[in-house]
Amino acid sequence: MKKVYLDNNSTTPILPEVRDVMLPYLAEHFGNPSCLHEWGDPPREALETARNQVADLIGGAPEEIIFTGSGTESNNFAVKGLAMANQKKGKHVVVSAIEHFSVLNSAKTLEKMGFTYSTVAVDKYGVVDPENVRKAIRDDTIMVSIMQANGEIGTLEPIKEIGKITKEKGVVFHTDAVATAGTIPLNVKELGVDALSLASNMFYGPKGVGALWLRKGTRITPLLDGGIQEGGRRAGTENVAGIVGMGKAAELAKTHIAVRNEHLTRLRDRLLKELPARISRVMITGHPQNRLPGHASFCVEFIEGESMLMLLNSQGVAVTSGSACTSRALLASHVLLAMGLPHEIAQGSLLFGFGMSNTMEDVDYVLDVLPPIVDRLRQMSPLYSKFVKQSKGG
Amino acid sequence: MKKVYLDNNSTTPILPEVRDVMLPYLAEHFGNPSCLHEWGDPPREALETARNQVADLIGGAPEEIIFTGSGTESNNFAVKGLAMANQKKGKHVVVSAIEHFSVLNSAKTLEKMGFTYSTVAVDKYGVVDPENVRKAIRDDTIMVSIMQANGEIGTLEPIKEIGKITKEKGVVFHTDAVATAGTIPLNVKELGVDALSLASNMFYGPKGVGALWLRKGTRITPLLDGGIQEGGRRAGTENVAGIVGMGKAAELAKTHIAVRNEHLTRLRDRLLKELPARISRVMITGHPQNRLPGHASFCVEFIEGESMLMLLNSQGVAVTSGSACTSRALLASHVLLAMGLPHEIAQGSLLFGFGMSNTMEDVDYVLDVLPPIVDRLRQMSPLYSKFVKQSKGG
Amino acid sequence: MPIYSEKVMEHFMHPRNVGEIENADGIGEEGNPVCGDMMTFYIKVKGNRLEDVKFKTFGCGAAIAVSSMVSEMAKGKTIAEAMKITPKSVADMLEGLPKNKFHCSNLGAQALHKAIEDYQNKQKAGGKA
Amino acid sequence: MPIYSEKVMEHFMHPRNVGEIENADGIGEEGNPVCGDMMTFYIKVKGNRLEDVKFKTFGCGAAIAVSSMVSEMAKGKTIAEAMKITPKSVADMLEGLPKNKFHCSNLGAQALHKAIEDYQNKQKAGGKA
Ligand SMILES: Cc1ncc(COP(=O)(O)O)c(C=O)c1O
Ligand SMILES: Cc1ncc(COP(=O)(O)O)c(C=O)c1O
Repeated sequence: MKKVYLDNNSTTPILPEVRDVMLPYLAEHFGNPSCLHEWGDPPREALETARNQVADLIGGAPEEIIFTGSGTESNNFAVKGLAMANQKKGKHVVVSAIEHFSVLNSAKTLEKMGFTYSTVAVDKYGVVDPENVRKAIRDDTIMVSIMQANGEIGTLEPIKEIGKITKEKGVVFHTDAVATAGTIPLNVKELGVDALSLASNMFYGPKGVGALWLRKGTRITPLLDGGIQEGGRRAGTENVAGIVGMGKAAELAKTHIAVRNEHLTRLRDRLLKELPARISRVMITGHPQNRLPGHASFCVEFIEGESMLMLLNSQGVAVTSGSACTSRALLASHVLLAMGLPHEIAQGSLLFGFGMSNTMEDVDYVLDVLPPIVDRLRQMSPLYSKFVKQSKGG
Repeated sequence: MKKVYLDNNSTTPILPEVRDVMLPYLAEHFGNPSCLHEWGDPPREALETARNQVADLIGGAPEEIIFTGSGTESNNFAVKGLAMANQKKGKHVVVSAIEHFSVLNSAKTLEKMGFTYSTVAVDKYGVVDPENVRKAIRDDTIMVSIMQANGEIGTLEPIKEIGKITKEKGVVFHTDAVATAGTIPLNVKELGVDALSLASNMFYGPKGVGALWLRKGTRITPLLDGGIQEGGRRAGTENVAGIVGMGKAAELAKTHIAVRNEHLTRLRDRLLKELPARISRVMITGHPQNRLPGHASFCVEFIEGESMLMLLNSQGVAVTSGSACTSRALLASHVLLAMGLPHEIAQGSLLFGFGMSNTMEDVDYVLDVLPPIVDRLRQMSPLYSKFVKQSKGG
Repeated sequence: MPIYSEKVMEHFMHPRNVGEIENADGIGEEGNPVCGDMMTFYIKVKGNRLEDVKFKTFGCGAAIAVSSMVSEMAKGKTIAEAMKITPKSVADMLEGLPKNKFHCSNLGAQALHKAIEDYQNKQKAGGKA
Repeated sequence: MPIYSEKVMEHFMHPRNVGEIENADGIGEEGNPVCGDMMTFYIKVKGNRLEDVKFKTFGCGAAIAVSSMVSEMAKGKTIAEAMKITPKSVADMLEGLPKNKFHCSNLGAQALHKAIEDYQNKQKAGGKA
């Protein structure tokens, strides 16, 4: 059967070039980078190479890169660590309603520790209005954390504009760039942020490695206390092989980002255009144009995401959904709800994440197999029969 | 030149069998274990296999294993997470004076958050007296964290006896088993602990993976907030390849632990016996018998550890030291000082960590090359000339 | 997709008794789209037996498999027997459901019972009981 | 071991002027074992020049390399010239020292200056100045 992986928003495959550079660090170069003898040299040098590669990807300086174990860790570290380090100035932080749970739940943890936070709403495309961020900033606000793009709806946020406001107001600005770093060109200086989270597995690197870029001079309280790794800001023996892989993936991303995006955008645009043409009552979620290059997302009315996902899987197609049934907590996507979608529409969520190995044929395949799947599920759906009866009745 | 790696306390090589099982998860099985489509199946199943393997190693249940990014993360998670989850009962914790910095500094962080902690002293061998733990437990004590063995001096602690006391007193007991899990046979039930930290790279697994075993029913506050990975207790996309490697390493450790230890103990005992016989004024640090199987540690008087380490390195031998000069913070080992050693003796610290690939020839090689190195440095040492002059004078 | 048992997958891929019954003797609806799953059961009663059972379901794989299984278990049974079908017995017949899905997708028995109650209420109203 | 420059390594592996000078004209000691490094410098003065310089050092690789470099830099210099040797100039000659080691292992210049002061004090005391 044809196999079409369209879940590059969840994780990307690891490029062979990336895997190859990792292997020596799982073999002869197994040493601990903190060690002074010669077994420590290759891993220590490899960490510095990777630090340079990741810094280069985002226009930062190598000493501003702190390697972590995931995008989630980077976000926890940033949100909690920046708040803790600045708590003498105030105890209020601002986040958007559509942040990843690693940011939202970190804000909730801060709340338990005596901080408060405000949530900035989004419009129907999931866009944060910078003026709403300005309004949310109070005298005791110390930090703003707004993501650069949401992985579920692909919408790009006006980070530069928000950065101007945070600068003017003198509050620290963190952006979760897990969905964007390595995917779209970005430069920390142009963005005007103070901290930025990345995850390796979003750009063809290994899972279990992330990084936090932290502007020189920005104070942060460590999340992981212990030894002096990462300049004392993130303790623990380093995941050397993983970091090496992230570095290589960053280098490749920087080199190929334009070519990649041209390809991804073509696939995405065709799906965004054709799917609503071939299936009735399908809506695009997120911003129709201003979105991640390989990202197409929809809500299909009257049916539920998991069952679509499972039937697509039975046809060899991997996608994901923001439906309640696909979340282990069984809650509908907070992102779709924040955009004002009613629950029954949000349940029909379907996400496509194109990657470098996808082709236009893959898009055609989806356009072939999905309509009958939707049909079949609608034939089973009590909501659809009600709709049909009402339409006939009306 | 002969190459002799004797720094298995810092990190062990990765076994080829371990690396081999990791590779598919850096290639075709790159999927995200949280995903419902078929790309999610192999990694999800692999995580469960690894969870069983790690649980088996320590006599726990698979659902009691939480994978983390390092021993340091496990310790931070345990110390902070258990304290946070129990703070309604009290705000006092007990640690030993020789804990790893990931425990000690976590206790300091708790202090900043309104907790207090007491430090239990050790004797000249680095042994914690369980009765001192009993004395340190107050009405408001909620947790005790005492390591099973210290990586610097190899001394094994009376965890079982301490476990009886914590049980009697009704306080949660965490042990840092980073130096012991996978190295000596251990069983969480026999130890009577509630939480136990492990690190993969200490038993021939990859770096950047650890685990926390948490007794069923023990409440803990997450360190990493976010998604529902690891039962909601440790968010973030999993380091699948690393976890798979840790699992395999755990399985191999369990199978081979007796054979390994017989080998390691022979090497260690010869070095412990011969080094003080061949070099004057050398003392063994840590307990002479009751110590980690592959662990030999000494203080060489009148000279400093880093320069010994560097000269050994020039002869192809990798060791480490607890001297101030080898720590990036330039502080003498808190462990050696806690055992009552004066600074100038602690500076002469030298640690040997034998591994499976070492042979008796390696011991002989060290016994050959180290005495002239010590001689050479003593000839340079003003402390040694003073000693010689005093001896002559006396 | 081994979060589901083979039995669940089989029923999901080939659900039995999908559809509506025109002029059904009883209709029962359970759940709502907010919680993610919604099921409507239709029954045709002859004598004291469920001569026909059909359903429509909006929901996840488990919800569809549960509906299918319930319809199969109920069809041909007496009303008293059908009232003994429980979420637990349905889950058992399906060789287990994921823990987190047990409550939310396992509404089939309730929907069936509602359809039977609907039938019984109609009987009462119609004076036939 | 690339935390040290090649120059540091070279001086560490082959330190110059190790030893004591019997009946030295000046002796200077700096540092102590608590901070990890301790150096003793011995000088022999002829006319206004450091005819001989020797040292003993307890300490890390950097401390030994620093001592060796200082001894080499000082030997043959006039006292005024030797007093101009600074930690910075020593580190520069060694092609850099690790940042965290700059202060603690870089005591060579001070120890040398102390030896010179010791010589000068003795001169004063002896009435020769
Ligand atoms: C006893 C002990 N605990 C914790 C750690 C920290 O482990 P890691 O560096 O893997 O985070 C170490 C590391 O050497 C250790 O020896
Ligand atoms: C925007 C965003 N932030 C953070 C994360 C968390 O990353 P990780 O799962 O690697 O910890 C994700 C994951 O999908 C994401 O999309």
